[in-house]
Amino acid sequence: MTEAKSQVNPRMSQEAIPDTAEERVSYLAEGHTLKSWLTTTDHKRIAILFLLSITFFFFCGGIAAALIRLDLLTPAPDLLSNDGYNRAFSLHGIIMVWFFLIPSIPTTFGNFLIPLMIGARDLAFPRLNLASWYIFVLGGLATLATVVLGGVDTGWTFYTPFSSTYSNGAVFMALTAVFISGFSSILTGINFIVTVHKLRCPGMTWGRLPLFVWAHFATAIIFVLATPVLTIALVLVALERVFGIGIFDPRLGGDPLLFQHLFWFYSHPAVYIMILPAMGVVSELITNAAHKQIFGYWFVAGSAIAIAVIGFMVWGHHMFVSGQSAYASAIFSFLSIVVAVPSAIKVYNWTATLHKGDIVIDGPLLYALGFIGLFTVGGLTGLMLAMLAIDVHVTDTYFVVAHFHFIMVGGSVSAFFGALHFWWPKVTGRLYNDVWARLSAILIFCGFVMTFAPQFLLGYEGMPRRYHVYPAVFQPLNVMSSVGASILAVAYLLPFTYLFWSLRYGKPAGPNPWGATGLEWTTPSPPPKHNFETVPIVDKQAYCYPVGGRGEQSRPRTQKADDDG
Amino acid sequence: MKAVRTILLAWAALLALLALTVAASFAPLGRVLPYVSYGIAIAKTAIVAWIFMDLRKRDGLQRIAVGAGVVWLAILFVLMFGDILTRGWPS
Amino acid sequence: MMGEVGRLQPQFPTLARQREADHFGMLIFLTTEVLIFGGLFAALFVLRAEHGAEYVKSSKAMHLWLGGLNTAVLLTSSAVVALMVEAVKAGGARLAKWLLSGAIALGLMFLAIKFTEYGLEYRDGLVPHLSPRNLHGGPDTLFMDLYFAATGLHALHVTAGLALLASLIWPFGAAPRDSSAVLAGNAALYWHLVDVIWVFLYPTLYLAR
Amino acid sequence: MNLYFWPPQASLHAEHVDWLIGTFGLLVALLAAPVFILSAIYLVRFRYGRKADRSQREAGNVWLETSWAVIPFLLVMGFYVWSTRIFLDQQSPPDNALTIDVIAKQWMWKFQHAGGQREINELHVPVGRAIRLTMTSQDVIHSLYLPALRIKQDVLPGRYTQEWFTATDTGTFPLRCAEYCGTDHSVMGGRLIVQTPADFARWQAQAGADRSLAQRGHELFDRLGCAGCHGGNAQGQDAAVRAPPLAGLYGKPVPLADGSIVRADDQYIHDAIMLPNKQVAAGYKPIMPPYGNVLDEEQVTQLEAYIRSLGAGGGT
Repeated sequence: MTEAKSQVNPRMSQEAIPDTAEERVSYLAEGHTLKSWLTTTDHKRIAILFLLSITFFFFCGGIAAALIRLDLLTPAPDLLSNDGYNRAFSLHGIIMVWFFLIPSIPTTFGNFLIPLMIGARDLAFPRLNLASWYIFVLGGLATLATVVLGGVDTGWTFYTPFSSTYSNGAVFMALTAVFISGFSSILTGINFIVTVHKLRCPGMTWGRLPLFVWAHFATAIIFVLATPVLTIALVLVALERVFGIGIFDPRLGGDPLLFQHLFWFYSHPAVYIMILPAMGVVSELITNAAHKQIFGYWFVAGSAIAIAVIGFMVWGHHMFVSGQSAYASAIFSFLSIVVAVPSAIKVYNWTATLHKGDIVIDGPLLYALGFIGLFTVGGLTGLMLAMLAIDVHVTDTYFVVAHFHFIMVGGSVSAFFGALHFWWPKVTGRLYNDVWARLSAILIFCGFVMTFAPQFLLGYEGMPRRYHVYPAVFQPLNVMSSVGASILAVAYLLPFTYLFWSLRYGKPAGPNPWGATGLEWTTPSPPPKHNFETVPIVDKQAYCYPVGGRGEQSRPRTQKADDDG
Repeated sequence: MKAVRTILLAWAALLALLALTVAASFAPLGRVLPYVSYGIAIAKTAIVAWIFMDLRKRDGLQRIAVGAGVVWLAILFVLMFGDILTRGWPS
Repeated sequence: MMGEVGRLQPQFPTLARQREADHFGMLIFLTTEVLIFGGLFAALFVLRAEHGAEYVKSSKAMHLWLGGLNTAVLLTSSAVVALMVEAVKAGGARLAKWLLSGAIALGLMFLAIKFTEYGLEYRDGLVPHLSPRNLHGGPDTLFMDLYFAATGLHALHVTAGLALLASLIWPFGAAPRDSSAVLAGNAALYWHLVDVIWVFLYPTLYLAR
Repeated sequence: MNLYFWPPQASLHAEHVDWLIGTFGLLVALLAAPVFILSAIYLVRFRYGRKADRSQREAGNVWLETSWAVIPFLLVMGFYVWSTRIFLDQQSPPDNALTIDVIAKQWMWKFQHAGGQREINELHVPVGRAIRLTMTSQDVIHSLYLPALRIKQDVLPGRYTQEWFTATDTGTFPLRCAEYCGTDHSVMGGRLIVQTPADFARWQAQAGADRSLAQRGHELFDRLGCAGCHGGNAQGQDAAVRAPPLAGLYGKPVPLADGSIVRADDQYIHDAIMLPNKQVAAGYKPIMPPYGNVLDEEQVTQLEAYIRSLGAGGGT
């Protein structure tokens, strides 16, 4: 009886494992066959598989976005027909939400870094992690099947009774695709929660967890508690579409608002799934660039959990004009203001972190500052939308389109690129040219602002969303937005040039090119299969940078700096 | 063997509650009936969770994991019915 | 897959921690199941709130006694599974195997009763599309739609639970005395959840007066 | 305020909303300013390699952090109260409002005036008068959006939603559909034409309305044979089947079979026609056939106008 319980894993014991070559082989070099990649249970390899998949879907969604912006250059339906445009924006929505933004940071950097950051050898359920990738790819294939079958024209919101009775697109296939990708989220969520609870190394208390891990813990809570309600909502719409059951069909006595309640109960927490990991990344980037302890650790960590919990109580602000009762709208409006407070705390704390810092302005920091700037504008316009009287005028217009793109593209995608640049040396073992990184960050920022800032004005002037043919008075701002979109498209291609170049010609990065604190920087880059030779013991706070500012060792760090260093 | 006795006891209690809920549906309770039948259902669930699913021996973390589902459903129902039941009210 | 459960995985420091993780993971999965059915209950409660009279009229047309019998069958099966877990912990592999077969038999009985009930409803003309004789296209059709959606999804989960329980029979012969009964425990947890869902489905669908 | 890009304001409500977003925008700018300004200052002052006082670096200050959480919250709550009041006022039309029925159909708007005038994609209204739009949809969810009046309201199938405004400026303003409703969602718009009372009266005359809405409803009432059960006169006794009398029904409380009391408003009459078993009147058997797929929303509106006119006097 006792023998089974106290069996201790030899690998985890403190005495060093013989420093054999086999141990030091990097996870990348461990096996080159396709089979070794497709049947791996190593969290680092699965992160790479996810990175490749979501990049593919990022470009699919990007093509749809390019079609939309090109078509909107002119008020008349020149490039696409009405149906074509409806299919383009629906596809853009579905792919970008479920196949890029929701999995973006958690499944790539979350998978790669959480075990490394908490001193574990892998996630709690490696096989579930691989299953999550396969389910994600299956969902992706179903989405491509939707495109082949004629596309879907219900928008990513699938509002009934249009999606269930009146739409003639491949709605059932689209519902199946999103239904399948939901399970990929649930498995990732379960994996993260159990790993953070059960696999922290000795000394890694909750108070010493990196904020990246806190943010992903909060995201995992939303994954697990929100996705099932989306699953049942999609099943009910699919049943109504295939068998004509009338749950949302008013002719049978059903209530179309029931679908909106179930859908937004998932979809608002889903936007927090998209932003919380990005906040985790920014906390890491800001503290490293400032080389200083985060300002108010427990406030920032606590506000991540607060966003996750209160995020479930605000969905009604999507339904202020949808026929929801005035009193419920007033309650949801109040709760939407309460949920904005934790975000404000985070932004002010990041700014305070820069105070008395030792700041090196490099690629990742520019992305982080881009995040803070754009997320602040996005968040505050969100507060405006929470105001009932303003929302009645601007909901379902381009004001809302601008608001959520400021947060999702300006915020979450900038942080994704910031994470890509910050941990690139650790993931690939190569340094890249930082000048190019800064240039691409600035170009993305400018392209973004030029694309989406005009849309605030378009929205307030009264141009509704999803409008393919619009009055000529809106054309100038639409042209400006489309020009900005072309700059943004080019700017997004830029990082892939010098990052791929660095794979071949980049100087090998040492274990800690940025002089950062965090267990992932104590392993060689790229780290070996089992992450740590001996399980580390943590005895310091999360971001204990040397108080005397930046030591010589950690400056200069990047490729460019090395040439002239 | 104490565990077997508690399980059998719990089983008997569950069947008794089942009989009670069926009987309650025939009693002329009118508008109170839903609260009674769901109260009994919650009691049955408590027995199944506490004894069959062994929540009594599990630590706080696992109880939170089980309770979270119920709490989140409560959030959905309370706020959704906050809308549905107050739709007709004149503002 | 079965054999590996007892072995210590490389990423866990001790076997005890690995078992805690498995149990914790299973409980979180059960929470997602609760939320899936929660959406269905939301649809049922909205139907009752908006069409109370029709809802009660349709609920009265259900076969109350068959539903009650089914609830008793599932509660008993849940108790037997709980006994099986105790037997596994106490090491009585043979007793555990018998209890497990009993629980599976009860589960199959539940499905049998359920499908006879579907047959009766077909004969009564209460099935939308197939035999809507007694349904006149309003909220009562909606009630029957939700009835079939909810009990259908639940029957699916009963089948999955039975498969999980059946998968336990094979290793019982070989598995050493397993004090914490991880796999048996998880299968039992799933079965208890399926039972709890029916405990709520029964008054919602059958006893609305 | 007629800046180049600012939408025209055609009602008092529009000015309130503009003042609200203007002043709230100011507060938002004030809340965001410290983030941008301080970040810029710190980036310059504490740059690597610059001499600066980096001693006593604080890792947190509970009071400071609580303050910048609570103070913005309280400031925003002030605007919450103001905004909710404007919203609640915008949700409750005055009783003397001129009611116009709106039926939204896949990709057109139909307006039915009480006087019988019918318009498609165009709405003529008198200036300075409270107008109440009672709206329902024939198929999917649409949304009647009047940007110049800063109001929008989804139009749901099978349910009446309402929207009201008092236009203060005459002129022609855009009218658009704001809830995605299919292929021609972006083409489903029209014009709101606000006229002086004189022009509006002239338009009403020449709009060629031979029969008022209520009279059209009365013809439909007879053609469908409703009189068979509901009887021509007020008592409804001599009708072949016992059915609730309709005279004087509109607006009165109606006791239902399940014991609750409901006010006989548009929604009750609409459901009584389309889903008769939903709210059966007390003392009557649920034997009325559903007209769900017999009548379209326009005809239901006409029947309601007729029943409303019954309420005024005896049976006409």
